[in-house]
Amino acid sequence: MAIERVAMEDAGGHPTRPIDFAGLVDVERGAVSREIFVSEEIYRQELEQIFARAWLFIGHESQIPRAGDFVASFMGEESVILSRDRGGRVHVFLNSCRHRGMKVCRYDDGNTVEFLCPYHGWSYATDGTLVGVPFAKDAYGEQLDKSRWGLIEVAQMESYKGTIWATWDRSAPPFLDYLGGYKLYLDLLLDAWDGREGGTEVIGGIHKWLIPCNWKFPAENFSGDRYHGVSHRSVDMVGIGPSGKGRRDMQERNEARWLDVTFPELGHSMIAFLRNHDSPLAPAYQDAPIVAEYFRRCEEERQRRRGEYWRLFGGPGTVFPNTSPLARQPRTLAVWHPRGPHQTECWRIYLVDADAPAEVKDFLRHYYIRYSGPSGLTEQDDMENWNYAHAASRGTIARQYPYNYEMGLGLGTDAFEDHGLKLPGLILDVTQANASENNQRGFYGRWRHFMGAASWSELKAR
Amino acid sequence: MAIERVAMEDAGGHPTRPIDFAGLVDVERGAVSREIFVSEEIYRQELEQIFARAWLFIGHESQIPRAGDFVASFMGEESVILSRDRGGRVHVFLNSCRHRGMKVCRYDDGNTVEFLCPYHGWSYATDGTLVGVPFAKDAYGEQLDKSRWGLIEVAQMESYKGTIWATWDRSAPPFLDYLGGYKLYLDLLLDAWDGREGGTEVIGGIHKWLIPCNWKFPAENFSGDRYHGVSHRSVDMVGIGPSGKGRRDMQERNEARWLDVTFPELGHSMIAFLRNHDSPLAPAYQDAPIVAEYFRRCEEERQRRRGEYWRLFGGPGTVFPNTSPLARQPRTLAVWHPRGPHQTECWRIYLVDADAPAEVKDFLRHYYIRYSGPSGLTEQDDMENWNYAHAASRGTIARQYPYNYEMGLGLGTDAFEDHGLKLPGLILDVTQANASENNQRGFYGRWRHFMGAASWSELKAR
Amino acid sequence: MAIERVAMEDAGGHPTRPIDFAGLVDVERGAVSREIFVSEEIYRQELEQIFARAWLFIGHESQIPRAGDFVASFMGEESVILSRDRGGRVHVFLNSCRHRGMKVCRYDDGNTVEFLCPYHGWSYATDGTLVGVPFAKDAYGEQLDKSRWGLIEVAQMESYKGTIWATWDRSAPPFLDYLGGYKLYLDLLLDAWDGREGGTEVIGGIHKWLIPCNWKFPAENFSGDRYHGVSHRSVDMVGIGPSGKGRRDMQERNEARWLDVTFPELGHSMIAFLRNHDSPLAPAYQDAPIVAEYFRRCEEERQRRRGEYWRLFGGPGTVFPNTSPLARQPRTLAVWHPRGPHQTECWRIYLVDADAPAEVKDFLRHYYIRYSGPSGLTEQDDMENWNYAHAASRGTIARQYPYNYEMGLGLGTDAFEDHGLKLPGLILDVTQANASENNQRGFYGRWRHFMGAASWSELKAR
Amino acid sequence: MSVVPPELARLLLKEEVEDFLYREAELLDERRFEEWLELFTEDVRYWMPMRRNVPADEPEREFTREGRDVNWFDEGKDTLTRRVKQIRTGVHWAEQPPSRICHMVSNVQILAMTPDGASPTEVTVKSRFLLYRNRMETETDLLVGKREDLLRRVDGGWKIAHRKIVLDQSVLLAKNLTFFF
Amino acid sequence: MSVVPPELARLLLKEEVEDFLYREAELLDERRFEEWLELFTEDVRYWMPMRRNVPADEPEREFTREGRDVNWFDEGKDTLTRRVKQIRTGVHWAEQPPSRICHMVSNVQILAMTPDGASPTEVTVKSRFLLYRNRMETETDLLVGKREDLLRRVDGGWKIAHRKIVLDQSVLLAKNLTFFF
Amino acid sequence: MSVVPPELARLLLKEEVEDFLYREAELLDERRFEEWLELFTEDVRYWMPMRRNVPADEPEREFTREGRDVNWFDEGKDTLTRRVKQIRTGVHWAEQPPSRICHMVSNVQILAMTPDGASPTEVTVKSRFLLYRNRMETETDLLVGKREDLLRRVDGGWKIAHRKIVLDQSVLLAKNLTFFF
Ligand code: FES
Ligand code: FES
Ligand code: FES
Ligand SMILES: [Fe+3]
Ligand SMILES: [Fe+3]
Ligand SMILES: [Fe+3]
Repeated sequence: MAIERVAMEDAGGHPTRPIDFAGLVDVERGAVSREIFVSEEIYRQELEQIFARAWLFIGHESQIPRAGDFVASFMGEESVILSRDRGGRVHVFLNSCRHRGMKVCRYDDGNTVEFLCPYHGWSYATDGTLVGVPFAKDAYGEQLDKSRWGLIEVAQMESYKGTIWATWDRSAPPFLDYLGGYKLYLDLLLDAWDGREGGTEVIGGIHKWLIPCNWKFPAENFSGDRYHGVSHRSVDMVGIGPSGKGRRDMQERNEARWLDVTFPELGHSMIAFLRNHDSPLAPAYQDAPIVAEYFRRCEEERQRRRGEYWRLFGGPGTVFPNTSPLARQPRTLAVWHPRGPHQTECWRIYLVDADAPAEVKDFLRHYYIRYSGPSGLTEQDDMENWNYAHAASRGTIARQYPYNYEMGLGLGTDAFEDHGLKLPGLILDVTQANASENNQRGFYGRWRHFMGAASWSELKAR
Repeated sequence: MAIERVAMEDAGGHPTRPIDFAGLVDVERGAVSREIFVSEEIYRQELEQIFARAWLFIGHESQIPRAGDFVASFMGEESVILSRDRGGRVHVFLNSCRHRGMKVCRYDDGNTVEFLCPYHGWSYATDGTLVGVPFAKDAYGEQLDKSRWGLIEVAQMESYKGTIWATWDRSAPPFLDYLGGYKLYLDLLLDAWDGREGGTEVIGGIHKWLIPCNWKFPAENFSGDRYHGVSHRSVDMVGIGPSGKGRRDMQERNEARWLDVTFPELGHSMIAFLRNHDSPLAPAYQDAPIVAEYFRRCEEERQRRRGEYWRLFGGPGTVFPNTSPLARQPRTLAVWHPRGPHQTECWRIYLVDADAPAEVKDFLRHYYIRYSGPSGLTEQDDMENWNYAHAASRGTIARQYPYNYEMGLGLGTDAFEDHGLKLPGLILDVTQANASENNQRGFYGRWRHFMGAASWSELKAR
Repeated sequence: MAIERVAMEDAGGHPTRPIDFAGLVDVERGAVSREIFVSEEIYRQELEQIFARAWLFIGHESQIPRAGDFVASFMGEESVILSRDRGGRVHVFLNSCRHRGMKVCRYDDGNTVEFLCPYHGWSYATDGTLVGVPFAKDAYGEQLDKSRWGLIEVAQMESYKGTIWATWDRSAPPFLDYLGGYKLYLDLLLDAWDGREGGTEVIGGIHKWLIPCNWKFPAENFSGDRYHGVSHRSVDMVGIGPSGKGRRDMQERNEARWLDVTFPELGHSMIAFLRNHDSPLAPAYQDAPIVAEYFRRCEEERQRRRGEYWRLFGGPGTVFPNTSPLARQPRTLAVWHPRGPHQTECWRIYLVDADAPAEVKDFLRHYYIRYSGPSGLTEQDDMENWNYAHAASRGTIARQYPYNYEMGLGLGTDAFEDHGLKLPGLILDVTQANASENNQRGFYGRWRHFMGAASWSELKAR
Repeated sequence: MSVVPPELARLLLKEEVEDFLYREAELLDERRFEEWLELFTEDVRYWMPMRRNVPADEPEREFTREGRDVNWFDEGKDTLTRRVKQIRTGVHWAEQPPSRICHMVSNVQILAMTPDGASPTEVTVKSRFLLYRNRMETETDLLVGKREDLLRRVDGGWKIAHRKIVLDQSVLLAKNLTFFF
Repeated sequence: MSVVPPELARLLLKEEVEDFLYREAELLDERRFEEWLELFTEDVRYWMPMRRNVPADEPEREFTREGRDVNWFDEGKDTLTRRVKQIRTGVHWAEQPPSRICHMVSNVQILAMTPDGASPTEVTVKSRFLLYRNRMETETDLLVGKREDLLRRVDGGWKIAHRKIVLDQSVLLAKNLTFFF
Repeated sequence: MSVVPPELARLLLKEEVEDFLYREAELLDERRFEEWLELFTEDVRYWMPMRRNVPADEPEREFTREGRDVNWFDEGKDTLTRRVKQIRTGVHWAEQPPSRICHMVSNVQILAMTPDGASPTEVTVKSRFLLYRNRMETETDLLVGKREDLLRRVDGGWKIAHRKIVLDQSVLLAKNLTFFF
């Protein structure tokens, strides 16, 4: 539905002097200005340069199994509808009537035959078509071309292993190109634990909550912050792991190489672990025999299915800009919806192997609840730190001092190999170093591309 | 009190690139950008271009019958005092002390001999004159010219059939010119039901409440939205009309022509009904004999007094920019005070024939309470729709898609005549069509004039 | 720690057309535009032009007697730490980690060996040095130069008679030059009542509260508003003074010359009283013998110590921009921290002679509580007036009308002498006039310098 | 049957009245509106005045008048019933999806009893309320004030014969009043 | 006269104390300040400390001290009386027009009785309060916290001999305190 | 010993339950968390569901399910205990400095007793809460809703065997839940 845009910056009203993003984000020297977190004007431009152009996570197929099912989601600040039409095709629409903009879908989820606008009664089919217009013939005659006034649909939408992604930009590359080599790592979240493709599902109940910080604090933290152990010291002392100790059973970390993986030209990153090729897997979940047995079997399966790749384990990561897979247990997917420069609405979805035994699902559900989200013992302290890191960066003086991203500056290889196993991405082995900021630099480098680029043709060029 | 203005846009600070209002408001094609509802910068300019220049409704003479009576009101965002001085003359003042700006009138209404500023004690007579200045001689000597420091009074003020209007712009045309041909329709609200001139009064208690939407949503809705029946379907089902059915007794609509009346060059509009010249009036208020009898007599009276014009009945309308008469029962006058781009303070005044019997006034009072305002069964749903129509229009993508105002595009006549009865305005008969958006286009067309015009000489030229 | 600044106005984003401050602040004619109180843009520039360059009050030595003691304070909007390092040296730091900006000191006061950042664990010694960096060697190797990443320290800090002041601008003059001739008046607050240098201490408990007005309302009011007696009429009627009558014992005012003292080239002002050279001091605090006796002795002492200067008594004043000494009883020091153009966080510190008897301290403490702050009978009404003076000045029309500062315009001498006693500053004797606005004009004149000046070299030139 | 001492009788009445108000709150928050309607007499007056800012010494002008002025509510059982019916239509958009509402009731006082003594047939009850509304994503309203109820003994139970609701606001800080106090 | 069993006596005392606090709230909200003053003994201490942000293991430093530090309130009956008088002057601008105030009292607990038993002459009572203030057009404050009162039996009724008010704020989120807790 | 008449017994039970909930609130606000834990049975279920915006006629889909879905809380005593331990570590940054918290409890209703009559061993209690949190300088949260508790008589006192917390929000309007309901 191409209607020429008449937006403010064309129509005046916003300052037009270009912002010097290279000056604000100097990843080459490991310096990032605080301005990009707290400036109203930069935030406004992020909505247009990033959230109106990038591929964004919308939801999961398992949320809308039947024709007519819908779920409300967000793209940036805007409400969108994830809908499965009567023919079974999936769509993503802006949740706003074309007549006077009323929000046409007012429920979090459900099943419907149409979206009826409560203001004047225009109704839209589940495929977005404008089907009902009161007094259409008498009041509009020939004037109204219904075909031009359906719900605003995204320019591109793709379903990947159950997850649904969309973009408002028709010139954006296909989703898999957008994902690039990161696919291998995202699969660590989306594939079944035993290595079969896909096979994960969402367990009901999405955590949704508001936090007082810029959306990039959680995005960069999840992209690969191995360094904030101090934040979670209290949990390590108390012990909430599956075996009642520490934060988690560390089997994937012991006797493994710690890899910080990032794709600077894409902006995606993940923390990964590569098991030694010759070390067996330590037992885990020892307190819960059924769970322990399940994972043991899964690992065996995976080894057979994946061959050498079984050695690769995931952790937290971020798909640029604001979707964060957490590829180990508790296995979740987080979305950081921007709500102004100073606030973020967090969404948290919980994934399990669809065909795991009930006991396993229940065990992991409890683990998730005590670990993650606003009631999670671990992440409560993240919210606190992001809150006051943001707040303390807003001032006139504070803004003059860039953040420090020098850890592991200049290190890493894009030709990583281990006993013949090649892994994609700019990879830095931090087994000795414990941590680096390669992933964060990858994130902000791409952020700089997006903010400066006039179009996707420029963005693809990188 | 002409003190040369030293405001921000002269002093720098605000962006000065002109906004392309013609691009944002294309009433000729029935398209209006969402930007004009949600942009901070456009809102700021509205306060200067519209609310500082247009005639605005202030209050009603019946609120201040005696010398010394005052009522607090608003012009745009600013508190003003409607005052009747000791000589009986009516004034409208900015409610702000000239010394340090303190709000000098802190009550909603009352009777006083002066407005005493509680900060340093300057006091102003009810005609705005600065009469009291502590230590005037000792502290100020010759320096302070009291005559230059009275309360800031509006540039023009007029009282029309009990209603009081004012403007800050001395170059604005007289109120009756501002009203133009719309006078005939406004009179449907202000004249007694039996056709006598004036004779309406305000019944005590002004509804005041805040709603989360731009002020233009209610203004355009009242200007003539016959189309939002779906909004009020629940009321039609429940029945709150005078005779316990539907929303109202429809006598003025049956056997009548439905007319959408607008004055594009003025911005005023109203929904009207023109009875067939040969059809008697259906009985109404059958459940309440006294009321039924009262209206029956009023109609007879009106026929005798008004001749052919008795056939004309009013409905909701809007006097540009933000005053909405509702000329049928429940008979009210609404003002939509802007409170930032995203909020509006609604004021609702209830009018009755001053000399109607107590039973009739009481009957109508109850009808009003159950129909109108935040506790009114009907209008509760309007607030909901305006709220979320506004909210869903704020986003980066949403702003790219204009609202649709194509209904009845290009139709209507400015030489309306029915059996020899000529009616002023651009009139569209929607008896068959049920509805049009002529009135809304008239409203936004005038809005575009105001936002673009440098002065009233330009505005008069239209 | 000089890191070249990459702030928004260099990087675009903010309008750059210069604001005509001379047009907004015309102290020569006694007119000040309301814009400077309500404009977002002017406020933003105040933070940079004034609060990032002027000397600001931080705290009092008596709050941090021991090594390791710290107190949280503010400079403008930003949290700072007042710290006494292990060596006993006093420092003022921005309360923000250099790594990701986290607030490192999260308590109002206390004693510590280091400031540990709860996000990633960087820790800073009490002298600001970055001493702890987890995995420093492994993760950062040579990259991180710890010496460059300590806490951000103010450019200059000075301790004067127990009070601690600081500025972010290294080109600012020394504090005593900044104070200039005002030193004599500030000493009236900081010296013991018997005339000994210093000897005042803070009594525990700082009043902190938020008020809805621009920070300049309290700053100008305290600079010397003798004119707002009407504000406090209720207290005069009720009587809360030391002897149960009026607001205070007036001994310092009767038989004295009332002097409005201001330093236009510095921006500092104070209300002062000069006793007649030949009149003895009236007795005070008659209801409390011990207190009466204490003050009587103090006065005798002062006469001996100060000679002719004993005749000089202080009142409220303001050290530009936002620190207000109140040099008589109740003896306090107020700071008006800006919180956006429309809000101010007030801090109130209470001072007593360190070696006064307990009965005297307790008596004055009660007097302070019933007089000052949000629970003080007197100042409650100031908050109300500042609140609504500000609110009523925000509108489009209101902004067109400047405030009036004509009282005593053009009067005063900078060569004041009384029976051989010379006093510094531009002094106006208002014993007859009761009040003037010399001090306010001095304040806003200096405000205009700061807002317009590109650097301290310009500011010193005035 | 045991004779109840007068002190105990008073406590029982107090507890009965508190419980009545708590059950009413429960019916409202649980959206059991039809049962809620049954708590009112047929001739009930349900009144919520508006409030003006007037000088402290002119309190008589503060409230709009029952039965004479425009009020927020000035209802009989008929319109209360219609309001409930409207919510049940399913197309009362302002309550689709339903609001999440919490009625907190406190400071329950019995101001008068007629006849005074052990078993009154009418009691005048004053209480304070905090009404919290949250709907959709983040929409939130907080309405605080007092209620004065006249309760009448009707076949063994209590019914509300008159309710005065005093909201501690002048400009209503809510977009609409689609709920009950 | 009937002998009141001890269990009943306890309930009666509890109800008496609750009713006392509710009546006090009513006197304040109805602006009957002179009657409110009569609820206090002549030697009453009315104390509202300020609160600091300190580490969890240094709670002793959290509150400013009665009778030693600067507090929000540290009053005797004399200044309480003057505060009431000030409101009555009619020129106490911060209360012209008057604020609309609602005191919600909850969680009433009797912490101690002396002498313990049926008819104590002093009781220590803890309660929680929500104080809602709305004035002028939209000005709104919400103040929440606890009160600990020492009630003393004085010729048949209760009077407040000591009140400690714990507001759950550090920076006061209100422009002034022209009302009572 | 005196025989307690049934009406009095009911009042005593009611008062006992109210006092129990008030003491619990006191323990939480005073940060006496270990004593608070003792108020729960070993097999307690502590459940706080999330809420969806659904049509009025699909209420069954509104709440996430205990024991099956992801909830805000779905705990046993073990994790409650770990939460308390975490606060006591002194390095639980989200509670350093501690939040200032006030639990206001109101509308206490006894919905069921088993066995019914004078001395039940289990009672189902519904109440409403307002939880006010203020921390650091100006950070403030207001959480309002209902609780439904199953209280069990354990050696003379009551313990909480099951708690359901219904927060009247969908999107949580707080950055975290480092406190208890
Ligand atoms: S806004 Fe949807 S039909 Fe009018
Ligand atoms: S502000 Fe009105 S007299 Fe000063
Ligand atoms: S933010 Fe302080 S250590 Fe990272
Ligand atoms: Fe973390
Ligand atoms: Fe409508
Ligand atoms: Fe003052």
